[in-house]
Amino acid sequence: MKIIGLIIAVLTGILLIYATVDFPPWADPGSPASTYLSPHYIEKTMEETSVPNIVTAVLADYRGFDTMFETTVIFAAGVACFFILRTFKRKEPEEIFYRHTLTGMTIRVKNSGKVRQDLDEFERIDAMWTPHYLIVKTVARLLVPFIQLFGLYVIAHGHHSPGGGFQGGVILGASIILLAISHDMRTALGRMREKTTALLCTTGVLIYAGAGALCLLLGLNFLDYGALASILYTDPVTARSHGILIVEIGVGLAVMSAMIWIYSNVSSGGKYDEGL
Amino acid sequence: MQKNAAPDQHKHTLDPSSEHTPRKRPIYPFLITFIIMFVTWILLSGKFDGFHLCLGIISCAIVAYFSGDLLFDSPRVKGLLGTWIRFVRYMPWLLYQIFIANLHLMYLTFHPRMMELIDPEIIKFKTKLKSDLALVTFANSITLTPGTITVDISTDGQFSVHAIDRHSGEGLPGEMEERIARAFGEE
Amino acid sequence: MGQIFIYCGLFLSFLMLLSLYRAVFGPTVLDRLIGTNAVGSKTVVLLILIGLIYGRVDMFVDIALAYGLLNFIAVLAASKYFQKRRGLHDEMP
Amino acid sequence: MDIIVILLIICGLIFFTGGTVGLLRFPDFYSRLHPAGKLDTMGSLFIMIGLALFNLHHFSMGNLLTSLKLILIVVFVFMASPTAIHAIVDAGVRAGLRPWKKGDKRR
Amino acid sequence: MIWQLDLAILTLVVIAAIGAITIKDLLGAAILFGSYSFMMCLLWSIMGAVDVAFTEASVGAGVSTVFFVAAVFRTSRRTKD
Repeated sequence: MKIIGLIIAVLTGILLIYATVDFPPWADPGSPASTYLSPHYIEKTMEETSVPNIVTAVLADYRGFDTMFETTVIFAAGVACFFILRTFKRKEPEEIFYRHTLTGMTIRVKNSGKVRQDLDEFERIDAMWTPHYLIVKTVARLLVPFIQLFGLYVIAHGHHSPGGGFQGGVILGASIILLAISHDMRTALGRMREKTTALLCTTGVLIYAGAGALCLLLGLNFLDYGALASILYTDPVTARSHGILIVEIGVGLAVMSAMIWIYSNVSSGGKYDEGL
Repeated sequence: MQKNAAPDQHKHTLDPSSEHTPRKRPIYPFLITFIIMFVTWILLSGKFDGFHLCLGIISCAIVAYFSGDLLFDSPRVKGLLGTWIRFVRYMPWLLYQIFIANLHLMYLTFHPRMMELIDPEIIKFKTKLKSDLALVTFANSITLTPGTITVDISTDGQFSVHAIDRHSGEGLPGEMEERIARAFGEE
Repeated sequence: MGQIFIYCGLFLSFLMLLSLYRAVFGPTVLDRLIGTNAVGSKTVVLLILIGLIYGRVDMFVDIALAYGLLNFIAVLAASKYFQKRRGLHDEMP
Repeated sequence: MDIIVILLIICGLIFFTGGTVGLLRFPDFYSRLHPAGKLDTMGSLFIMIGLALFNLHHFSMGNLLTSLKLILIVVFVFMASPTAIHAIVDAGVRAGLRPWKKGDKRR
Repeated sequence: MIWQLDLAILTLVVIAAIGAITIKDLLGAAILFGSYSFMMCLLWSIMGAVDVAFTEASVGAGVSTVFFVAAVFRTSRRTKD
């Protein structure tokens, strides 16, 4: 099996390297890709949707149906991970480890015993605990807000620069994953509960589909954002631009929470107890 | 600590959410985080029309709500500005040190008989710095100064540092610790 | 100036080839990790260089910023693996 | 102006070269980290400053912001890179890798 | 399209892919796959597909390597073949 993969990789690589020379020059108007359909998008996008970035307009407006099902695929991936991996059996763990923060002593509680939760001196630790992860913890703590802000920026500026819902959602999810890796699983889950994650994931898909259905109710085609003009009190062109933003927010929510969902299911083995 | 507690309490142990009860948070970290985030947003965005500024305010509020207690873990606000100014004044010195030490490491790297010059060893020393941020700044400064990598900080402030040769490791902790202590007001 | 940037990019990709040597042939997994980290830090610079060659830095700078922020997560995850599972020489056939 | 930019870029490239050569030449895992992590960080600092200066040729608000973003990348790299190095070293220590001593074989 | 850079990066992509296939250790393969995605991102951005490059950057650097490592962490580290 490995040999077959190797042969395929080498052959594809040689083919690609051979084909490099034949590429048309960058932004060549006479190249085959830009003779048939793209001139329409290139000329009309700005006046029809007032979105400078053509790729965003094509993804979220002209080919909006496609993107909706891509989001659904991501959602389905999250749900699949949940159904396959999550274990709901309330089987008590064999032993739980606590750490006395003042002395650094570790306590092992066997057979479903319990340390009182209201004491501040005891913190729960993973079974395979790594002592004093101070540097990584602090730097992650400082970086997480900036990563989140960057993710939100990417979502909000999908119209003007590369990016959009998918990329921003992934970056937002990565910030929570960073929190889970640098601290531990329970800290991240304390900020982002499992139920919240699942709800946000469905909400994202619902926002997308709901925007489409709203357009349908207002008398135009499915996902034709020009219909939103009467609700948003703008002209149809600006409404299309705003509709794209709404859809991007939905995609971002769905992707972010799907990423967190998949990560927490995979890395904790479905127990939501302790992770990577 | 009690062993074999009543069976109705068991489910709290498994439920991860029960361990993090939300507390009432002070307002200052939220505000400062919001301001820092908004400056960063303007730097990132570069669009000053009302629509994008509104989006920025909403985003910054979300981030500040979600992670206001991450950026500042202590509610103490006094002296924050002074710390920042002193920290910024510490940076040029650090950059100069990094540059000097980088040249030394370049010399080692391109030396033909490099294997005879290097002599890796692990140095241990104790520091007097207390706060987390100061410790982390010190550790990262040590790591950035070539020739030395912080391997571990133990809980009582003992550093172990991997130094690539005698020359790199002999200056520790030295002046860097003094300057960081001054920057973070821990003299 | 564009020519100079192209030569810089070629030189950087040559250096990436050398770092990739460490990533592919490194004796332990941690050597591979170092190699990947080195490749990542060169990628950030190369992205900006490509942006300058095309004359649209404002687009490429976002990608580079995403790399600078996220490159760190992969390294952290891979190194966290070793702190939980200690087998380093597991890969010896 | 161009000369300064080119000088800075060449400086950065020299640092990058040093980092890569060190990555290949040094004898063991711990000593390989020294050039790989830090000379690269320094090199990217120099190149980014050079490119930010070059970007300011046609001065405008947008170009200024782009240059500031480049500096922001450097700041994040300066925060993240030593932490990544520290994490890798920590992993090596926990995995039980012994440091290279003088006189050992290279690994 | 800068064909010199394109050719160089494409060679690197092929090398990284072959390396990721041939390694027996799955964790090493996951790490190499990370560097493969760096190269892919560079390739997309050289071709001018900025949005795809951004997707590759955020997914490849931030998430996919972490998922692979987490999967290896919960299963075994060695391949059968």
